[in-house]
Amino acid sequence: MESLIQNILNALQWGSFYSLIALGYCLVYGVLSLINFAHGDIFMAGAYFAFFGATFLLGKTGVIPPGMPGWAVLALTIPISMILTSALGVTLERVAYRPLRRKGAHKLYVVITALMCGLVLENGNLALFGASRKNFPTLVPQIVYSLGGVSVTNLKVAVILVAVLSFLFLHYVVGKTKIGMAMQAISYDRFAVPLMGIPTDTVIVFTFVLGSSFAALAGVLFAMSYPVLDPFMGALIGWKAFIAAVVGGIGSIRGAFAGGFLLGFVEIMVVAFFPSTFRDLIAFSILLLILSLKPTGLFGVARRTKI
Amino acid sequence: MLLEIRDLRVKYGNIEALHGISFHVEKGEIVTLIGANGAGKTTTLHSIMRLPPPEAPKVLSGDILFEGMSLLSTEPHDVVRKLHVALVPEGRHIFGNLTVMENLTLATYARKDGASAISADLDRVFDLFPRLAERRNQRSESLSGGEQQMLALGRALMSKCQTLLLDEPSMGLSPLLMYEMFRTLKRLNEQGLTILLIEQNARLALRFAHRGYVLDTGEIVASGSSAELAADPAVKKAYLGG
Amino acid sequence: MRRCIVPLVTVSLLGLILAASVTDAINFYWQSVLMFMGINIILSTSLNLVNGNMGEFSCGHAGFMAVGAYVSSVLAVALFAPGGFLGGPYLPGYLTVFAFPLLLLAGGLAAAVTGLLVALPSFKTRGDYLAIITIAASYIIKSTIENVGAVGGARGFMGMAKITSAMTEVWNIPWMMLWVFAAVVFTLVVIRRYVSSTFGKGVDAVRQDEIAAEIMSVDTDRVKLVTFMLSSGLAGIAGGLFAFVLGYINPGSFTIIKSTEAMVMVYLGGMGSISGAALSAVAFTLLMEVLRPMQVGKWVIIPMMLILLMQFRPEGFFGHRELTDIFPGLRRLLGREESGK
Amino acid sequence: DTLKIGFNIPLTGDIPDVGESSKNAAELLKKQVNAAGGVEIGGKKYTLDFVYEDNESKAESALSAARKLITQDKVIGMVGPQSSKQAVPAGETANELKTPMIAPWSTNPNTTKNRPYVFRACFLDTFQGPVAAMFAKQEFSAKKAAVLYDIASDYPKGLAEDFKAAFEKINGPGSVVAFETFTTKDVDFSAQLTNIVKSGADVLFVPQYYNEVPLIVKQAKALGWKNPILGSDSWGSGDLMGLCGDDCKGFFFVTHYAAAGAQGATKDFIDKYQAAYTKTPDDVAALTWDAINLLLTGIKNAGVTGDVAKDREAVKDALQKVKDFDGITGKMSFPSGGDPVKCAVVVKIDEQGKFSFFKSVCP
Amino acid sequence: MALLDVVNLTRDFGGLRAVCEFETRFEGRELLGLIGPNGAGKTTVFNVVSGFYAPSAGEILFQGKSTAGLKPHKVTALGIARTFQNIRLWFDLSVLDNIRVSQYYHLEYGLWDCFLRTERYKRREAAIAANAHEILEALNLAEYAGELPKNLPYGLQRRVEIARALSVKPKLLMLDEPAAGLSSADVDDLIKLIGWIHKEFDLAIWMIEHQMDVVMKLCTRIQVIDFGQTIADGTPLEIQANPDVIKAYLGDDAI
Ligand SMILES: Nc1ncnc2c1ncn2[C@@H]1O[C@H](COP(=O)(O)OP(=O)(O)OP(=O)(O)O)[C@@H](O)[C@H]1O
Ligand SMILES: Nc1ncnc2c1ncn2[C@@H]1O[C@H](COP(=O)(O)OP(=O)(O)OP(=O)(O)O)[C@@H](O)[C@H]1O
Ligand SMILES: [Mg+2]
Ligand SMILES: [Mg+2]
Repeated sequence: MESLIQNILNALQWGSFYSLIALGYCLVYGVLSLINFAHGDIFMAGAYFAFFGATFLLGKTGVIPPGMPGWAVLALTIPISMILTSALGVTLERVAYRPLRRKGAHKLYVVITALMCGLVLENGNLALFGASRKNFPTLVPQIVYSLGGVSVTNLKVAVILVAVLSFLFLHYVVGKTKIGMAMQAISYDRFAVPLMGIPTDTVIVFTFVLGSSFAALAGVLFAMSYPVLDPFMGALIGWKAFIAAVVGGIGSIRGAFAGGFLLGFVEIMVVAFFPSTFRDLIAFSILLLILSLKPTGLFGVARRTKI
Repeated sequence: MLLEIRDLRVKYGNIEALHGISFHVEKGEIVTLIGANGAGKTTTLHSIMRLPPPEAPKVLSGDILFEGMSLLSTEPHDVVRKLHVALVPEGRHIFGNLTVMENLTLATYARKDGASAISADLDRVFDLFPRLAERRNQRSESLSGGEQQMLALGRALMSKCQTLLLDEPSMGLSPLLMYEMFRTLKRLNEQGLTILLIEQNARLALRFAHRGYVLDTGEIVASGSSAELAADPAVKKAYLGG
Repeated sequence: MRRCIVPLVTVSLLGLILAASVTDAINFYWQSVLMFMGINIILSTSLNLVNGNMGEFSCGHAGFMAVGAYVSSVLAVALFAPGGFLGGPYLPGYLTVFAFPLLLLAGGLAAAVTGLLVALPSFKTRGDYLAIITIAASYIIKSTIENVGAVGGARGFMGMAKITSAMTEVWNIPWMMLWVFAAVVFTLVVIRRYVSSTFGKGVDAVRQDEIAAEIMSVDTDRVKLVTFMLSSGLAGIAGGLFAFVLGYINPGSFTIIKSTEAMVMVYLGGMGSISGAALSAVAFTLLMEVLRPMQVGKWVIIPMMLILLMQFRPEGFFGHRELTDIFPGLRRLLGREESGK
Repeated sequence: DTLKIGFNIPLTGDIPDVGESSKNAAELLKKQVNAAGGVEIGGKKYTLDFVYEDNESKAESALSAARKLITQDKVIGMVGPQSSKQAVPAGETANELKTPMIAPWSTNPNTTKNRPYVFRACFLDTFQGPVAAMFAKQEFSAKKAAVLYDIASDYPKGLAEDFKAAFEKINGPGSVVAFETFTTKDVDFSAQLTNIVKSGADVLFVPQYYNEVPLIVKQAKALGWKNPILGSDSWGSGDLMGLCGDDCKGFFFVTHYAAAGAQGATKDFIDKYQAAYTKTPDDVAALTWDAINLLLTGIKNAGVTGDVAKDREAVKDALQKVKDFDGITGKMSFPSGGDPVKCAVVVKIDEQGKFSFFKSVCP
Repeated sequence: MALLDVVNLTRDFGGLRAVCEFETRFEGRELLGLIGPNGAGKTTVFNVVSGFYAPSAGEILFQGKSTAGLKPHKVTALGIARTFQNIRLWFDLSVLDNIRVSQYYHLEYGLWDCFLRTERYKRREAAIAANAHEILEALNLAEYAGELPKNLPYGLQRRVEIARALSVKPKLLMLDEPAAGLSSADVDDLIKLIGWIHKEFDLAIWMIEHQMDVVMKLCTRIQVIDFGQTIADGTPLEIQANPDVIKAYLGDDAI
């Protein structure tokens, strides 16, 4: 029983990361119908930006004097990482995706470009900063609360909370604001969007800013929870988060959120009760089962074609 | 002069679609462009709206003037929000994943006037097309063809435009609605709306418009008042049908 | 006369390569590169059927490859390897020469059946949903292999080298080169015949407008099923060859990375173009080898080159065209009249 | 004239530090030898020419790299791959192409099994596993042990099984109360660790690489693990302390040599290495150093004729005859095939974060 | 036995009844019109008959056999072909290939024939190509056989779509607003074409159209629906004079 509760907490934390990353996938997909395969690596970049930001602020680079308290460093690191990561996301959009869109390239070519951008980010990082792993400094001391055999840390609680709040925020933005409506409109028919007086590119850039900054947020939290950073840290979790987003119903914010937690739960519970080698096997079989019962995912709506 | 096209040449990829056309629209006028399929009518409207490639053409030479100012470096959304031009595009291009109501709301994206003006316009659209009011919460992709056309028109009317470009607005509408629509447009024109109309039913278009131009494979081959064009035997033979 | 050109060229090319290999004019390393090139050609042209012609987005090609690789090598080792597991050998070594194509086909068949299982959900979903069905399927395949201890689980499976050396004992020629070459020819012929038939044109129709295809009498489910199975079966054959060329396989070799490589080759060449896919497989393999000394740099340069290429040719090298469309002279030479012209 | 030696090492991929260390050690040795004019063989000086091939820490790349080194670069012998995941398949190719290969760091028995051309410079898992089990028993008086390992990698899997067998032999069947697995590249071990904490084990054995250990240790502590954690030789490589920080202090691991407090040739190597790269050489560096020297010894003993195939054959024969080779990680002989007989060291991570010698265990 | 017998057809979308107890009957080779206000349910009737939607209630009998549960391609194979309100050609297949693919049901060879290029394969492919050429010839499209439909003007695309529908050798051809988007001159051609096809190909035609000259000139009988229900049924003259129809649909053309 205790270990069940413990594992539920574990799953909530792990699912939070899937959810946060899936939300970013979902935002970009929701607007451009583009599977932004670079998103996992944008998440990685977020973690690295946070790493550099934090070591800089902690005074390890010698530019500013050491001695800033950990919580202040964290409070500054998060926005720094979010801004830099957004800049990265927007750069990708400007340099790689937008020209292709302008040329009317097939959607899948943009997807492949995204995949390539991801590879460049991963390996560029490796080439630039070398192969050694980076250790994310401990900014806020970890406090372990033990409640009758169940251990919770302050970090775990924070991660879960952030994921839920991010979801609520994005849900509001996409569902209830005019710019959110514009985002949905772009996904359906980009041609007619400027006819409504909507600056398409601005909305798209806004989307990338939103998606990337939430990836950065996930990156910071991830780096704090799993403080060994490596250039490929975003690849696997990125793919899986994408799968989670699709199972939730790609393009739907609710779906991405639910899908992320679903995957987190299945993975943790499989490992807890079966040999861990069955994890992918069982997790993905369950997801496939869901998709074959509900082909558009949990919350997705099929694009119906009127003939 | 509200809108003037000067010697406009445009191309899609490597294919020139307009070979230097010139025409103009005065404020408060209804002008129609008629011509066979593929003559370049839609291309002209897309050029005026400054829509980006690949769907829209690239300007090779010539100029598009709006109240004397060149539009060539204007962004399409600025054509809508700053110059108050609206286009009802060929093929409707409604946002199928949004409901009817959301489609109409989105059209007010650039509007700065208050909620009451917007809701008055909404009432006007629903008056004209009661069917839309019935379907207001339906995802618009499942509307029937004609209903989608109504929505496309309604959207343009919601944007508080002063110049309206219409690309085959009657396509797929029932005769009753088509006449109703033209009557409404006429009324709006009397209230000051300028209209540039493309219509396959040339006879109808010439009945409705003040002036007209005949476009043939990217060139203007005839122009004049509607009555003149309707009486021109060459035009009659080629475009008005038997 | 014209009809003979293609077979003639093919046979003399094979002779040339074999001769060069036997005399060590191209050393073992470059022989392997050539063989991987052939394997990549099969991979990319087969994936091209689904991703190019059918316009689906399958990201799990490596999974089918894994099925083929494991089935054919496990069968081979069980049947022929001296001291192989399952208490073999059951058949004398010289039979390998004849049995090898059958082993490959068995792998291909197994992969095709797996493809069938993946294709079934594709009747309901399309596009990006299918993308994850295929990814998930490839994860499931990989995970399943990892859980089968008898074939080495995650640690991989070996022993295929014994089969290839058994072949050379019969006759000392670079057998694997021969098999790869034959498989490439087989693949290209099968795919070309498929897509140029009216049956295969149905695939294009499904891509462009599935609803119209269904209503215009195309049995879209069947088309999708057959195409999927054909594509995954060929990938299985490629997997079998991969296993024997390498002499060692492990589930980690068949990850998303491998699928990504296959996708890159398809889109580099141009969706739906067989010659594009084949040529880009050649180019890609060479590039990977030539840039090997750059180490990490390779994985920065290659994607960068691709990104740049996409900017200049957003439809891949060949677009939707074939080599014969670009050089009409070639078509005349091949004596192939394009239907409809 | 030159002697061409190939290196099949993971410069990119999962454990790049391992590749870097290997390359560092090799470069150091090359500079030293070439500065002295080269190695003298049969009265002639040969300069060293090292070819580094990246195996991306992938099995099939290790194979291709081996093929390339052997058939394209025509090296006389090959050093590496380092981890068993690559060394096991690459060994097959080297053996088949009749080229001597020395895997410095691969402890899995299969690497050299039935392969006359394949050697290694380290002890085996079948030795290391029992050493760890004994140590757990003696030092912590552990009756119940837990293991967490990567099932998808040869080295941890083999070692975990060897440890389990040895521990259960000492403490009776079922005394390994949790035998939890994960897969390469996992970062979250919370579910496994929850089981381990619940199992009530006295010690946790983690035969994992330096990049995974910090995550495991930290998560274990967050989930309430308070008992000792015992590691294997893979802890010693790379930047373990830089990644793990205070969390790893006080734990023990089995390894090939202890840098802190070394003497003689070992100290000499450590000093030079530190001077060149400003860091303490890890066991991979040390073992690579030994492996190269081993190979050079073999070449010296065999002599060089210029016919690569003949030389390779001769080097293999010479290597099999090597006795009491005095390496910086200990004395080595090859009485039975490619596996050396040598001692293991247990190291404690002290309060300064140094790997200090704790005790030595010999076969 | 009637060619097509639609009995009591109803189709709901959620709470919306798009088609309500619709009935029609083709005795032989008639040319019927189906008209009605926008959203009346005309296209939905076509969709149900062509098997794209399942009926919520009612039955469709084609040559006496029910089409219930048949997939669209099976329905088409029975001899019901259609065109679409918005053109749905395969725009990146040549015109000829468009026509070839739509004879899919008449392939009569298997996958192995295709791989092995058997005699049967060659014979069938030749027959299919010949048939395609014949149809293109008949519709004056021969010169465009190698073109991609996306490069053709709208009027020709409509014509290709009709050619494609004809290539399945239908007994009933359903045309959904064939004149939409055509210029006045093209409309005249279309009227002639449909009339000619009706005679020449010996088939029944069922047509939805909002342009009254087309319907009135061509149809022998016209059925008018509104809100999914039939409000009138008769000859063109009767319909034009029917006050209900004028009120709901025709209106008066004073601008
Ligand atoms: N996106 C495009 N890409 C390439 N060529 C195009 C494109 N759109 C139109 N064209 C070509 O430009 C020419 C003019 O087309 P346009 O659509 O302007 O004609 P139109 O007069 O509006 O015809 P219709 O009556 O059919 O609407 C045609 O030859 C057409 O093939
Ligand atoms: N898939 C669907 N889901 C929900 N409602 C639908 C769907 N398809 C059609 N409808 C509704 O059913 C009604 C009938 O649609 P239908 O397309 O049959 O009209 P129609 O008679 O063809 O009209 P038009 O002349 O405008 O093409 C419309 O009000 C439409 O909104
Ligand atoms: Mg037009
Ligand atoms: Mg309709």
